[in-house]
Amino acid sequence: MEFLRDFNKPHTCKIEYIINETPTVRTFVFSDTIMSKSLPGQFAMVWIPGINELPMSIMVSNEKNKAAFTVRKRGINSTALYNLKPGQNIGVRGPYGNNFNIKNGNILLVGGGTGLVPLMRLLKFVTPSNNVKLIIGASTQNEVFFENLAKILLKNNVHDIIITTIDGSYGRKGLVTDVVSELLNTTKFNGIYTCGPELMMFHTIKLAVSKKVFIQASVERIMKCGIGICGSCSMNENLICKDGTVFNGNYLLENNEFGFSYRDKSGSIIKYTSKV
Amino acid sequence: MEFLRDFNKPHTCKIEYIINETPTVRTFVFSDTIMSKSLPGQFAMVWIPGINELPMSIMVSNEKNKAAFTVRKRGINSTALYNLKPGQNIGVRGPYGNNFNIKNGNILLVGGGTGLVPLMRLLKFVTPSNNVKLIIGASTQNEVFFENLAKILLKNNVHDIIITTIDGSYGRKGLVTDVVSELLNTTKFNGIYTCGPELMMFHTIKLAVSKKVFIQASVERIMKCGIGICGSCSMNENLICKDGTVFNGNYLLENNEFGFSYRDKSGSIIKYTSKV
Amino acid sequence: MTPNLFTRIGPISINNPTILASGILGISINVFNRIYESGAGAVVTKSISVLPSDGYDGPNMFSIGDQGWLNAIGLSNPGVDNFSKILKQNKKIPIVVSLVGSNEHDFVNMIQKLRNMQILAYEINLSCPHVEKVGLDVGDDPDLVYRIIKNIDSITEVPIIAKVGLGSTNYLDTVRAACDGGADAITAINTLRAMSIDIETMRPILGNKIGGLSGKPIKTIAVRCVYEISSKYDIPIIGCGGISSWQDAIEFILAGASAVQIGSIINYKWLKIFSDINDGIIKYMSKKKIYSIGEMVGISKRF
Amino acid sequence: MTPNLFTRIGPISINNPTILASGILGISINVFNRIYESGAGAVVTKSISVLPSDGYDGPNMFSIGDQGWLNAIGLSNPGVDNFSKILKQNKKIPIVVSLVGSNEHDFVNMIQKLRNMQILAYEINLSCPHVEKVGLDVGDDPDLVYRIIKNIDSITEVPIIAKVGLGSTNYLDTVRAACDGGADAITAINTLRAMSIDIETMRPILGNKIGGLSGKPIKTIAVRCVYEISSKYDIPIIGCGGISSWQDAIEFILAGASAVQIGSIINYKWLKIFSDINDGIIKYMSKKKIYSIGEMVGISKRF
Ligand SMILES: Cc1cc2nc3c(=O)[nH]c(=O)nc-3n(C[C@H](O)[C@H](O)[C@H](O)COP(=O)(O)OP(=O)(O)OC[C@H]3O[C@@H](n4cnc5c(N)ncnc54)[C@H](O)[C@@H]3O)c2cc1C
Ligand SMILES: Cc1cc2nc3c(=O)[nH]c(=O)nc-3n(C[C@H](O)[C@H](O)[C@H](O)COP(=O)(O)OP(=O)(O)OC[C@H]3O[C@@H](n4cnc5c(N)ncnc54)[C@H](O)[C@@H]3O)c2cc1C
Ligand SMILES: Cc1cc2nc3c(=O)[nH]c(=O)nc-3n(C[C@H](O)[C@H](O)[C@H](O)COP(=O)(O)O)c2cc1C
Ligand SMILES: Cc1cc2nc3c(=O)[nH]c(=O)nc-3n(C[C@H](O)[C@H](O)[C@H](O)COP(=O)(O)O)c2cc1C
Ligand code: FES
Ligand code: FES
Repeated sequence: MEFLRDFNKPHTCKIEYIINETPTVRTFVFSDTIMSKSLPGQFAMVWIPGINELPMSIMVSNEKNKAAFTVRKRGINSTALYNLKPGQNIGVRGPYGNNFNIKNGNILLVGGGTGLVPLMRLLKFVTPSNNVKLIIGASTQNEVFFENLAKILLKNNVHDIIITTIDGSYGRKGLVTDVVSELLNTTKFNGIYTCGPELMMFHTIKLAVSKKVFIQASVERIMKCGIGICGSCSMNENLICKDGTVFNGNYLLENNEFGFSYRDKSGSIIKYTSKV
Repeated sequence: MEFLRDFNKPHTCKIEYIINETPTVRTFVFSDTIMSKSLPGQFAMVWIPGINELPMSIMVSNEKNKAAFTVRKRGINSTALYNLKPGQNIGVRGPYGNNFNIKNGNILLVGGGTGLVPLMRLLKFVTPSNNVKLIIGASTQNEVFFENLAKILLKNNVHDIIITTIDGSYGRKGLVTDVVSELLNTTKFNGIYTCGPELMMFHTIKLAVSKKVFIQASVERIMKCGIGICGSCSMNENLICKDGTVFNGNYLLENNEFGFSYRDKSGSIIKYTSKV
Repeated sequence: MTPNLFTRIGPISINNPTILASGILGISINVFNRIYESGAGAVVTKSISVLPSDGYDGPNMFSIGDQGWLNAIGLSNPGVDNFSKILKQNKKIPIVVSLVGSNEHDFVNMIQKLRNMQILAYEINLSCPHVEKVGLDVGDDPDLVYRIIKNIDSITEVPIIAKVGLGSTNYLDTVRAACDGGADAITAINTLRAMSIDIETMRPILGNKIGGLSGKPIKTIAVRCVYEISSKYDIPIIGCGGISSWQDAIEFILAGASAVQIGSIINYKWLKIFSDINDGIIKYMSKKKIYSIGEMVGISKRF
Repeated sequence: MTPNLFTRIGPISINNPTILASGILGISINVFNRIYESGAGAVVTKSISVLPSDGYDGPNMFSIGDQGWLNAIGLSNPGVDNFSKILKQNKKIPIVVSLVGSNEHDFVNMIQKLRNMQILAYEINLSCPHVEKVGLDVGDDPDLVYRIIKNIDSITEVPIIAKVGLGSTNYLDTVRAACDGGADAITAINTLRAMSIDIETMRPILGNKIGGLSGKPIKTIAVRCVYEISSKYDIPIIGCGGISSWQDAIEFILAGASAVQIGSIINYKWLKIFSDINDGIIKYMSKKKIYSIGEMVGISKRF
């Protein structure tokens, strides 16, 4: 009777097994037909019983009817999730949000950190005729993950996986945007898809839009309800959970909050401090 | 969107026209696809705005998608309904209850007063192969109604309509049960259907059961909810609104309330005073 | 060990935790018997008053959709004298007699007339939300509640259940007054005051205009009340309000209820609901390796 | 003559009777603008407090089915200082600012900071059912309500709306205290205290365990409150609670509301709900030959 389930109520699932991706990132696999069918860019609200509920992009699993979450430990909530053991319960509701619109031909994926999660699901949806370039950005070698998974998911595609690390310990030294900039000069892309730190996305979008290349980004904001009610995810006139999370790059560039400020849990506007 | 209607909430309908059946009985016709399709024996809860709600057998209309109620004025509630004018509103919910099981072959219908209403609907469901005898009982000539309607409804059937009046002013003088008793000696019936005053039904059933003839009666009790919740319609272990209103005669004879007592609006048991 | 549905509500023991709620089908001894045979652990009668009452004009009950109902029956009942005749016939059914009245004398009067009958418990209706001077009008006055329960307690050995609802005072004060007066258990909750207007005729639909909301819509409110009462007081609770499945029954038990009452859902699921709920509870207990209802009561408060 | 949606709520005039309820999407001026352009007659902000608040841990909101919702956001808001910066940008939107606090000083303090801004009215939240010392904890104390409204009234010309809900005293006393203090209108009702327990983990689901029930399940209770208030007091009312269609909006107006607030249904019907309701009301008015909202207000009380 899974089809009768209320998408908006936490549905309890057992964690079946856990993959250690890096010293701070783990993937938690569970069985759930509905989540397993979610589209790239969609997210779930994940209840960590006794702790909190967090929005999480829905990660692919290579097993049928299974899905996963890939979590970096940051604050107490994500750390509590990170520390769960196989057999423990989480609650999931969703999937929520819209999804990437995958173009034919040459596509470029630009991901940083757990922003790679929706891109891995996107790889599940590419067709053999897609020529795929994927840039994985990380701070240092042992924070790089999903490289092997991406190879497997792309085994039927002409593809290129480029790693960048800020300290140069693995792949190219530098930022993903350096690579984006170069590739835009050499390749004509039919679509670019990015998810990761907002300033990384902001910069990537500016590069793509200046070349008039179609680009979409999946945006993160604090999400308390995930269903277009509480307003915590507002960015100008948009509710990220309902209008997004995926937006076209040129739309985002017209927005005077994207890349400049976000709202904290109280809804107060906080300016990004780093320079773009 | 009529099919999405909540059967259990009063649905407002306008009275379209009114037929005067006798000086104390009127038929109120209204448009309602759902009610027009109800089965013989089924009833509706009829809201008379500002007054009360009463159970009423659903009367046939000769127009498509229409139904009717035939009301005798008795207490203030039925009198308020009786006094409604065309264009005024009533609320209807239902149809409720089970229905008569119409046998093939020779059938006999025995009705008294507004108890004829479900029998008129039954006539709409007889097949041309049914040979139908209908006994209409009334106290006096100008309380006889539905005779012409019955003729029209039975135009494709071999049939016989017998009227009895207690004062002999029209048809045969006497009680319907006198006729039933005679007919049972001369005709082999495949089914007998009765609705009317309880003691009339009780007597008719006893006659039929003694001859081992299949007989069904539609039973009336005070009904406050019509949906098997309030208990006001209980008769021994049965809830008339939910288990009935139609019961087999031999089942009713085993019941030590049917024919002997009923419950008033407070639920107190009242014995029938007339002799059976 | 196999799971067992037996449950104890203070001094009251029943074979399974599903109880027919008051006012539902509850005046005929033969109907009670049928419900008992369908699997109910016990049945509660319609609330009985000193004198017979015809109740309100209709509409008395209708659906508001989504398995929610409004009713204003108006506590129609045959009165204690007529009802005692009905009750005398009881041999074997665990019947809880619901009583409604305006003051201690009404209740004492009725209980004296019900002496020596086969009665599992009295349920004192402090919570009908739409009849004046009884029900919630009493429940909203904790001093009166205390006096009523105390007086009843002094004249009968039969266990006393106080049925509370949400009125115009803090219902937790009513619970305390009932506990202090000597109540053995609490039933929570009754229907909630509500109304519907027909936009075609522009009139309130219920004959009494205002009535009580029951069924699914009130479930989360009822669970909250059971949880609050069981968090605050040490008295057994019977959960009631919008229970429509075994999952709902478990939710009430985890919130702190030792048994549950089943009302409006009977319209949809008819009498099979009792065995359906009991079967579901047994399967859940097996899966969770829980062997008695008692073990489950109030577990959610641990978290 | 053609029907007109304009409505007057005491001193407050709006172009149509559909208002965004407090706490729904309500912190961004651009979102307010979008909702206004979608057809809302006015918008109410999230309840603002003296200091910023992060609110409760999640789960903060989820569905209980049948278009019912539980939420315990915990009144997260950026605080009056941050909010006044947001509000300063308002040029044209009819914004009602919802305020929440524990005593008269909190409210006076906030209102002083909001001087000279484009504000249609203040809505004083006396009814959030799950945060301590504010909301219902205030609403349940009619004397405090009187003092708060009186103090606000003495320092501002902006109309005051008191938002009431069902707590642990008689909410009609809270309404009276608000009227006596000088409130210009009443919003009724807020969410109702409720909870859900997950039977798999045996835990309450909301981070705060107890939260507020909103959406369809509370509609008949809210209609009842509007009807009761308008039967008892001569003060304009804004109806709120479970409105999901134009039929529902009409039902509230017939019960006595001069306008309605729209909350949880936005999840299902998104921002189109405002124009849907307005279109439906116009058609209904044409059919019934009613030309102004005012004519319809409270008609059901005639019967
Ligand atoms: C649509 C959506 C999808 C998401 N998908 C994932 C996912 O797949 N995997 C995942 O691990 N997280 C994901 N997140 C982020 C996640 O929801 C939490 O915000 C994050 O796990 C931190 O939560 P916390 O409560 O533990 O940290 P907090 O207590 O909120 O913060 C702790 C520290 O972490 C920093 N921090 C918080 N969030 C972020 C962030 N998004 N990026 C960088 N620093 C941050 C804070 O600034 C703070 O310094 C997603 C968020 C959204 C809105
Ligand atoms: C399933 C069902 C179907 C019904 N169908 C019809 C119908 O099609 N047409 C119709 O007119 N009525 C029908 N009735 C009866 C109807 O519901 C009312 O009971 C009746 O109209 C009297 O209502 P009242 O409130 O006006 O009278 P009350 O105030 O209840 O009684 C006034 C007087 O009428 C007498 N009386 C009440 N009910 C009956 C009765 N059923 N038979 C004889 N005397 C009675 C009372 O004893 C009293 O003397 C039906 C009842 C049921 C249960
Ligand atoms: C038609 C009807 C009649 C009721 N009569 C009574 C009553 O007489 N006494 C009482 O204590 N509760 C009465 N109730 C309340 C129920 O016992 C129960 O508390 C309420 O309906 C909530 O349960 P539910 O949601 O399962 O129906 C009545 C409820 C309904 C629907
Ligand atoms: C997520 C959420 C947050 C809310 N926050 C507030 C609030 O801050 N202040 C307030 O007065 N009411 C708040 N409410 C109550 C709503 O304004 C409204 O009174 C209630 O939800 C009933 O309306 P509805 O059934 O249409 O949702 C909130 C409701 C929800 C669902
Ligand atoms: S997270 Fe609540 S509106 Fe988007
Ligand atoms: S009329 Fe209510 S149970 Fe039959």
